[in-house]
Amino acid sequence: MAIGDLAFLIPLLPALAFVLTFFLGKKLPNGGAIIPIAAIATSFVISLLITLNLLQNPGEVITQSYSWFAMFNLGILVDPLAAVMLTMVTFVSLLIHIYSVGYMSHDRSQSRYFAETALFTASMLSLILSDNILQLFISWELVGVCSYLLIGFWYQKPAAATAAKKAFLTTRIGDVMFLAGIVILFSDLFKIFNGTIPDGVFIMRFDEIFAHIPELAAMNANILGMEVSHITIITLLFFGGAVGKSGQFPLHVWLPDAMEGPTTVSALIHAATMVTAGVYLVARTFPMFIAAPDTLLVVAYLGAFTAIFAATMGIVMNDLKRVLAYSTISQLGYMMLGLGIGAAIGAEAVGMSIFHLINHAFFKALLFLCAGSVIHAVGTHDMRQLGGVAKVMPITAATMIIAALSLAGFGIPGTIFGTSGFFSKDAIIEGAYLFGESSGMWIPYVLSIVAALLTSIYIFRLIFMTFFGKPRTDYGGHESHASMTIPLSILALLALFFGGLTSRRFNDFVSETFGNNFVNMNIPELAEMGGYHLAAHVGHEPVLILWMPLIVAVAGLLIAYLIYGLKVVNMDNLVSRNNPVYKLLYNRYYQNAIFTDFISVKIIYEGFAFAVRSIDRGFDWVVNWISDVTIETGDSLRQFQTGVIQTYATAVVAGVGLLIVLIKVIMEVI
Amino acid sequence: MLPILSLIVLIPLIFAALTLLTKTKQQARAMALVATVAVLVLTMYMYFNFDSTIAENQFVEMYQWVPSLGITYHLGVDGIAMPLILLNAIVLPFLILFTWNDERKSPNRFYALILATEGAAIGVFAALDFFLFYIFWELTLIPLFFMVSIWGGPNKHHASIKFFIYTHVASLVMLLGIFGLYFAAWEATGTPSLDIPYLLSQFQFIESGLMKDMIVLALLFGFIVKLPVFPFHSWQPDAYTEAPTAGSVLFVMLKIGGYGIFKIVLPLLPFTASPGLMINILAAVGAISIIYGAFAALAQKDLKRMIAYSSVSHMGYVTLGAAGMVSLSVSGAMFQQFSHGLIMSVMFMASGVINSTAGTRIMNDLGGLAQRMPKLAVIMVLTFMASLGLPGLTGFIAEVSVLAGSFVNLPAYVIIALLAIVITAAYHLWALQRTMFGVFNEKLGTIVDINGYQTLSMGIIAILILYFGLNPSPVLDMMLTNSENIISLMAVMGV
Amino acid sequence: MLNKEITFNPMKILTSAYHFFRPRALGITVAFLFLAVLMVSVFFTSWPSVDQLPQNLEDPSNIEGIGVMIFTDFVVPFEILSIVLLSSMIGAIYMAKGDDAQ
Amino acid sequence: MIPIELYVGLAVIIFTIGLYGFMTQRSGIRMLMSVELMLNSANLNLVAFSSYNADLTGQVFALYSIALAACEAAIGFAILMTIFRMRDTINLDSFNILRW
Repeated sequence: MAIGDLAFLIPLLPALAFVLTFFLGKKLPNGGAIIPIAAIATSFVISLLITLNLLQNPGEVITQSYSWFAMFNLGILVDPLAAVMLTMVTFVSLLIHIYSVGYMSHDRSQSRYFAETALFTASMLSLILSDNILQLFISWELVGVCSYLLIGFWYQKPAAATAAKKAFLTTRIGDVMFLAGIVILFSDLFKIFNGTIPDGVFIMRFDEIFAHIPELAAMNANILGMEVSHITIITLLFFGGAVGKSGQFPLHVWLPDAMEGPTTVSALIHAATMVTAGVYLVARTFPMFIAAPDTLLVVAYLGAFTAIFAATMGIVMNDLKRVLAYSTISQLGYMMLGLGIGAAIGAEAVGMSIFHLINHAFFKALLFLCAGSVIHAVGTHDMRQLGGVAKVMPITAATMIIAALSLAGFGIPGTIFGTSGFFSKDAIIEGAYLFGESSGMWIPYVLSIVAALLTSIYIFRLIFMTFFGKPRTDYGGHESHASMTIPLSILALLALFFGGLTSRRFNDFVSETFGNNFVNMNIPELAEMGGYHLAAHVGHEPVLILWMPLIVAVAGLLIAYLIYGLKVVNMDNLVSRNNPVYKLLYNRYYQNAIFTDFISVKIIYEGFAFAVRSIDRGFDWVVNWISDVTIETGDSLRQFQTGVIQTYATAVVAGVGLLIVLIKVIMEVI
Repeated sequence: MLPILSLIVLIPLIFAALTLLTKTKQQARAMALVATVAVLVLTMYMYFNFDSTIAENQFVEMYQWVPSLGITYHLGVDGIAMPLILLNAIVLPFLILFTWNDERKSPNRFYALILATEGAAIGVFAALDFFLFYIFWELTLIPLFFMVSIWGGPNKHHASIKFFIYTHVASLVMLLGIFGLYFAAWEATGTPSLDIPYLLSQFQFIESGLMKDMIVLALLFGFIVKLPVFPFHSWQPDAYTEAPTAGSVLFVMLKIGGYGIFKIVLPLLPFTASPGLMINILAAVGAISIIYGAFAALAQKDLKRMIAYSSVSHMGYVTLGAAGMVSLSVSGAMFQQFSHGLIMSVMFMASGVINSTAGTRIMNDLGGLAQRMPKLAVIMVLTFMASLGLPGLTGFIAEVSVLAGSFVNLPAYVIIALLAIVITAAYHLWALQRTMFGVFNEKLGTIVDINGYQTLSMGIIAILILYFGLNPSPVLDMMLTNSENIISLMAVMGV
Repeated sequence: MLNKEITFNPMKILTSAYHFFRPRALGITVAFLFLAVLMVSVFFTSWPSVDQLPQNLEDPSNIEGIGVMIFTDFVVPFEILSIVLLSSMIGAIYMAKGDDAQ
Repeated sequence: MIPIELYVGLAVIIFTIGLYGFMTQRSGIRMLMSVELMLNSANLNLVAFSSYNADLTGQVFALYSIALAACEAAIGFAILMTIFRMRDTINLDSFNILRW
């Protein structure tokens, strides 16, 4: 039996763990944490074996499809792209689960926590494994609902319940776009098949979709006077879904609020499961994107913009977790940028982006878990109350600094010495340079470089404010338990070395996704169809460009050190409510006021909903009016009913007389 | 062979009469449970002997009744009726269990009315003769009227009379449509017949295009008021809200409006003088209902009223899917009826429990109930998720089939419907937040969780929601067969 | 009474006429209109009739004929009528008797 | 031979008188008398047509109608007596219990 036959177990085991933990967890120690840990560990082993097998035999893509209903199917697809994602998700999720045993040990609803995280992991794994777009959407939604449950884990807190709702609704906007894309895709394929789909053909399967890209590209819709290809519309809608899930501007608003859940949940969301789904979606359907002339440009620009936009807010946040949240948004922007520049460099963009995704998962999970460790120990997440934590929690501090270095991208170009984040981020920035070179559009590159500088500043601001200097308040605290520090150390090792060790082969491996026997796409050909001309070669940039990411990273470190370590600059004037820029950033560009207070409450709720309610009362009024009129008419006609027989007799006589006359007249006329 | 359909229709009706004679609550509920379980057993037997690969009527029983007028006693089920009978048969025993320990006045009449509604509703689904169809159709009104006006809320008289008159007027218009069909066919062929399949096949031979349009419009009016969809929904929020919990559940079990559309209107549609117009009417009504119901639900303060409006929104998918004219969308619309019945019954049960324990349904006065009612919270979150169309639950299958299928022919309407999805999610989540989550409102006093009977009944229906969401084929296959049959008619006419 | 002076007071006559007609105005109008309609119908309709009335000089009475008809052709209505008469008499007596019997 | 129109015309006049009485009189007894008048005008018609068509059926029914009139009168007077006992009046204007 090949290991691939066990692939279906990867999401199934955590799903079973969910059921078991949900019903039995309360009776077991630690809320039954052992069940999901064991399940995910098994999934991890299976994923790792499959990945290793794929590394040796790149052609052995696992595909299994079963008819579900109508022309839809459920199935499994494990190609290099899915395999690396599976391994990463199971691994990071496993570590987070182990860490959670210590972190959640004081919570009364532990079993619910572990059940929900198990389901969360299962949905994400199912999303990665999907061999068709509908199943992907289903898992996608399940991921969303699990995040809803987990962000609102402490539902007694109104803030948590609100944040959960906001997260679900904001991502739901993206989901609707994604669904619209699927609906349009379905109807297009339905038309391509002329409405008769042969038995055994599942039109939502990726290979089926990719096989019809030329026909899709040939279909045009007229929108506002512009001829737009259907594939552009579909991919834009798909990207809309990714924008929601991956927290890209302008649907990023839910991510910082999502910090209301336990810190481990934040780690799961930000590193392993949820936010990467959007990037994965674009990577998975990359053949469609590359055939869409304008979508990839949108992806690139929006990614670059989000990277810098979120970084500016990260600089001013005082909440430990919020800084990390904005950092995630910013890094996701990089990943999207990485995909967007596929317009210039083809399928390699997917490799770069996924590489960054995986490295990011390591160092971001590490950052969150470290932050969780600090919060767990000192009981606050306001950086202004912290300081000098490194003395109390040396392991946490050391691992967090490693994570920060990795996030900021420290490493020496041209060698294998460097943190994981360096290799992946550097590659994306260089890709952006190449993109600018081949297309003449330099904005993504500039934005990405500035964002790198800001990244370095905010993360070292966090480090200096939290771990160095003197304690600003009397917080107490101690180093965390081993069940928490061991996952930290493992992640720290990966954040340091994973990138360097795998950077050579990773890209090639993932790029095989599109050349294998399952889809067998010719990316350059598709790019030609979309109107791109792929750059011939990667890697002959000027030396300055190669060193640029490191230079800005070091510059950011120095700036942060000068301001927050040595305090040579007095920030009090700058950091005040009177400074409009600071105020704008601190209020997060007033997005809460705009999105929540204005659009949701004022326009949707008080505007539309109340308008519809008034209209509805109008309809009700009409219905009641009809009945009132009927009653009143009857009431007035009742007056004729005097009850005196003579009146009735008179009426009868008069009626008979009239009838006679009428009959007579009618007879005459006829 | 066993006259199984007659048994399924008559058992509840006979037991309803017998239940009236009982004296105590214990006897009445036992009687009701026996009857509903008997129906469930018979229906399961029928379901397992049902051939879902053919679109013909099965288990047919036919006897002459009034030959001079062409009235026959003709029963039979096809893939449109079978899932709805199944839905009624499944939910009703659990509804009885749900009310097992409730205290109310004259329980014998209460259970008798439940059984009468079940019998009448199944009668509508099983009838293959317009005479029987109309008798059962009107028969559903009476028990529900009394259900609302005896055990209803504070505004029960207004609501019950409004419901009765509104839907009765619609039924009369529908009756006019039936008469039109009956007499036109009588004139054309010379023999009177009220047989539904026969009349449906005779419709195309009616000469006057105007006549055909009027017939279909009259029938359609009767059906969409029963559904109900915008703009004929205004009886529904009142009736659903004022009805007792069991009454509300019976209301959502009563899928006769949608059934009529699939069974009677859709086969006629291609032969009308202006099928395009009809399709656009159906689709517009559906799309507007979806978004209108969603917004109206968002503005509600009463939990049950919100659920009632969400029902308007969900019913929009039925007409939109029916108008989609693709077998996927039509069967999705049929599945929406099935799924909506399951989901709404649990939602109404949940709101009934909240009302009876907390003493109010105004959402702003509730809050944090999940801390005191964890079992209810789990079930309620699950059903609310199903109602907002979460994948893996029945609502999603229906919605995605309707949306994807209808987009082929009606893109503009589907886009309107898509816009409503976010609103749908918003009001469901907001309702959950205000009732279940947040700080517990101490003013509510002591709150105890749902009892064993309630947990059992709601839990099992919730599990069914999950089961049919993951594996819709047991009911979706027969719907697909039938909708393909309908669509092939369209193809013949080139619509 | 005899010495009562007979005076002619047109105002009084008009007043009394008014008081006579005012409550009866509707009835009188309807009755006259009805009469007019019926009269017109009666005199402008050609009624079927035999040319010559049958005359049996020996026995001008038709009692016998009527009696035969009642007990042959119309015996069933006759019997019914008898029951109606009986029951109406009983009813009338019962109602007229009043409560004093008890 | 007297034309039949005259008989019918006489019946019409009698009927109208009865009608007038029924419509305007308030006393129950007078109303009953008016009803009798109307019945008799009908009887007149019956007899007249019976003679002029040489068919005895009409006269038979005239007899029946007289008998029925007796029934009606008996019941009517009994009702009036009851009414009189209840209200001390037979003025039917004050009886509008048939009013809705």
